[in-house]
Amino acid sequence: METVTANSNFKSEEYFINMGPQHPATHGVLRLLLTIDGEIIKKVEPDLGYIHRSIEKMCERDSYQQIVHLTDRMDYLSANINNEAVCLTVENALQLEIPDRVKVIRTIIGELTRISSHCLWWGVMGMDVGALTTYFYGFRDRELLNDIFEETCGARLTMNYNVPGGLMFDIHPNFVKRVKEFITHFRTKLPEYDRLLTNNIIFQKRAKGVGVLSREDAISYGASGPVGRASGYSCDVRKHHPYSALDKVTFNEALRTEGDTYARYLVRIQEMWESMSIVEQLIDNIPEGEHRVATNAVIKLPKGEYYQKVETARGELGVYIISTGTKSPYRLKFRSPGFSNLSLLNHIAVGGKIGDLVATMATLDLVIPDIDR
Amino acid sequence: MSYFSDIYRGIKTLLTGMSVTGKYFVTSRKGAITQQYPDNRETLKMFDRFRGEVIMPHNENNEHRCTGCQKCEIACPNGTIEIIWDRGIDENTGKKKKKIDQFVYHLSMCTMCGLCIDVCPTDAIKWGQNFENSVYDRTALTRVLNEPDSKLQAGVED
Amino acid sequence: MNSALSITKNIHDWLFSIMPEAAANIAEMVLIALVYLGIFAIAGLFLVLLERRVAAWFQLRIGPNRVGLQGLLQTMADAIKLLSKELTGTTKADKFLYNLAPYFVIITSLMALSVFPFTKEFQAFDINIGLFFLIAVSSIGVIGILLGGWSSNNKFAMIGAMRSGVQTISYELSIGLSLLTMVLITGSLQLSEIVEVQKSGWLIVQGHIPAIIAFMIYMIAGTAETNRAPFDMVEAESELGAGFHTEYSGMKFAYFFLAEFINMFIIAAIATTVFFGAWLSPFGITESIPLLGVFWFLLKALILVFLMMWFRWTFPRLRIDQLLTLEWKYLLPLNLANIVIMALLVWLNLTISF
Amino acid sequence: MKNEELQELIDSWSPNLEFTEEGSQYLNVTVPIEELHAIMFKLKHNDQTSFDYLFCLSGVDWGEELGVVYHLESTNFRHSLVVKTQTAERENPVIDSVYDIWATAEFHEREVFDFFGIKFTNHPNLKRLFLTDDWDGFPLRKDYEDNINMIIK
Repeated sequence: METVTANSNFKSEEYFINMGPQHPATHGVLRLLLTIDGEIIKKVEPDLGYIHRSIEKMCERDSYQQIVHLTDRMDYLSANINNEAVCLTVENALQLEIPDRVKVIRTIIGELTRISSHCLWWGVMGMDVGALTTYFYGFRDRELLNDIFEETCGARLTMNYNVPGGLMFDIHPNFVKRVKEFITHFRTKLPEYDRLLTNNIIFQKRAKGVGVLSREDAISYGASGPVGRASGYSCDVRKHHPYSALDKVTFNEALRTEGDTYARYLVRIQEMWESMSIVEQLIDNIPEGEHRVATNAVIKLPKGEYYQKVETARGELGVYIISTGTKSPYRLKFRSPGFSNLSLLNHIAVGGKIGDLVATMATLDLVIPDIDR
Repeated sequence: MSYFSDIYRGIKTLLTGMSVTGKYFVTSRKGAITQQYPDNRETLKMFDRFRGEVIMPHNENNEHRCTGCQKCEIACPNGTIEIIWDRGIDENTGKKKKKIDQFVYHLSMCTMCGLCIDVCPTDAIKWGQNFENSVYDRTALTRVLNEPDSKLQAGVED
Repeated sequence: MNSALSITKNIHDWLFSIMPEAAANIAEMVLIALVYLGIFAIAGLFLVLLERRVAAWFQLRIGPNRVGLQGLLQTMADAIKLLSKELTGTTKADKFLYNLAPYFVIITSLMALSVFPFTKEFQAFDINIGLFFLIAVSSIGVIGILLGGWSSNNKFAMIGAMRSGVQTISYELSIGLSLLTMVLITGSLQLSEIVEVQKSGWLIVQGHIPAIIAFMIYMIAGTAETNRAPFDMVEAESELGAGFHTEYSGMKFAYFFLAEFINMFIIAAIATTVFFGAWLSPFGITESIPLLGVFWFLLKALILVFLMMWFRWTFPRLRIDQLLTLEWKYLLPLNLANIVIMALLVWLNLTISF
Repeated sequence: MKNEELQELIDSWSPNLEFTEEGSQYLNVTVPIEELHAIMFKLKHNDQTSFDYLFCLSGVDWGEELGVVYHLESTNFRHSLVVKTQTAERENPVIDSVYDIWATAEFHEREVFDFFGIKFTNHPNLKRLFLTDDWDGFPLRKDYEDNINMIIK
């Protein structure tokens, strides 16, 4: 009897812990308010806004050309795809006929951006589960891509290469050669990723069955990109609403049904293969032609509402423009993929351990400026 | 039995992983990706299109191509460019004409978006490849791009 | 005091000639302590450097190569920098325990260092329960970690410390049992005796299959014991920030940091002594030069240290429950079975010896 | 389902809906604020519409009144619909939360609350998401003024 009373005196209590805003696993300035019972997560509440720059408000005073460069600073890892999204919206609204050359180049650079983003993600994913070396291998390959971007666009990260009406300038003469070199190089390196991390027994134990998201929840939470596709929800904008030259290429949508961390991981790895195949299909036949169609110096969209979705490396980015016919949008809303993906973190992380939370967050692939905008 | 096959499989995957890093350990001298900046300053060359800073090229007669049309100032999203202009007398025609007094460029505010260079009708400004812009005082980043006593190159019209 | 170094026989005689016996004994002990402290500091610093260079090479980098020749003085510079840093701490910390913790950690690893037979003569303290002493002492270090994590009044540090407690208690078993497997062959816990037995073949050869299994288990448990990746639950950078030493700065942090590397060396040195014949040269090729024993000992230990670094820079981290699963469901049963096999081998005289 | 069929079907649910396709690539339906939750519930759970994916929820300041725009898509039929609603006034705008229909609305509604000050009834956790709790005003409203942080061209 005595032991029983002793046990009941030993009261266990949930406690509260601040993860972030300066925490290595939050990849920036995300702050998570965790309620923990020992090691078990009871509740995750994200606290946002540490780098909110109010891009949507700034867009309401900027011209359409200027808006493009702000989107670089949202999801900086897929900067070029963000640029493309705004340009496509404006071009559709103006009903501009975009040359095929521009479409193909945009698609190639977009897919390369996706590979580069996934390379970084892979490195960071490894680091989050404790394998520090992956970070450098991921960055080594990403660096080659950044060099290609730098040679053509002039910048490595915030490229601002797209303008409404086409591209700011034509591709560099070396572009095609270097992209081909990269693809050959990366085809030998990607299997190495599998040997180092994917097949590793510790990693598989860490990832399998962790942070499971069902298909219904994925749709309800608005999950998109690899997060949604790992739950068996076919949500690739490139398949369902093809834009630029994506209707000319064939590729498989990476789909898995498990919905756990490992599935999200595998989807991204497969996406790298698919992106490489898309680039290979297009790189040899970039059509000749203009790289830009002339637009008015002051672009005024006709009165109306325009919505354009594109698939960034993180998922579905939506650009919603309400125009009243002036040089700036009346209201511009970015539906960012990270924002919706973050909202399901509480749903899938509860019940796991702290280590699981970190692994789950790594596969959500959050980019905080994308969430904060 | 799956207990032992698990152990065997586990050890095998671990050794495969070690072989990957081990291979790089052995060949690390060749494959090192470290850039030893600033030791490699001499050999470090940026790409032609690299966006380091906005510069205004002058020719040997100390002439630039900027007519002071202010299109770049309007195109700039964040007020990086300020053009201080006044009216001068054109030597050939004798008419009053806009000319730049100072082309002020705040590098500290520049986001390298390239809209000013894209919009310039006379190619007066372009990208410089210099990236070593660290200074102790932020005001040193505000620059006047046109040289003192420089003037507009003849024949440049917007 | 039979444990005195006979290498320093001259110093020994000289000390006893100039002062009374009691004073000479104390002076000698202080002298030995200082020598070991020196070894400790230098070994710690260069192990840190080694780790950084090795990590760099695994990761396609160059590593520190600026301070001194090929960066040899880099860690010295770091240590001096850490010395000059402000010692910060939390106001609500338990000051006494908070300040005590780093010394706990560093003194235990220093104590363990004293029993290793670097050569036949170069051994400060050859007690008859040597192996037992090593295991006992090396597990005291976790008290320092627990104290540090608990007293610094930081929840991340607390989680780290608790994990460390769980981890050390579990893996202590495997370390002990795997070494016990080898003790079955030697029949002695005294380290000099263990080395003596290995003159007819290193124990990993003598005990062949069970010895190799015991060695693998020992390396896994040893890595866990030092709290290094893939078992770095205590620090778990991406989960807990810095774990138990979150609130430590300056030299106190450096103590924790150095102790980690010394512990790694100790684990490697135990393995060297028990499995790979300590200072014995392979096939006795340099038996005529006893001083080279130090070289062989360090070489073997450093190879094992390198192996542990290789683990660290390749593998992801385990989760805390998987860590326990590994120990209680895999290592421990295997270990117990292994002991039985080894006992049978010894009983049936199936060990290999030359 | 085609836009016309959708319009026909949804129109039969309530007499107070307005449809338009002008100036937009989607079918737009304007719903009175009182019927919003009921209509939304039907839009998701009706077998023929089955709008299970709310991909964008934006607040808009229409000048006189505040509005919310919901972009819906069906993952089965791949048809889309834009639902709009408007509050009666600026001072105390209240709209029913659709959090119980689409879980993603929880965060998006908090964002709208943060920037437009629209209160969503039945929302489980309606508090500022990006801004601090003591922030004065709602930044994305057109009449918001902040002379220190905002640069007006």
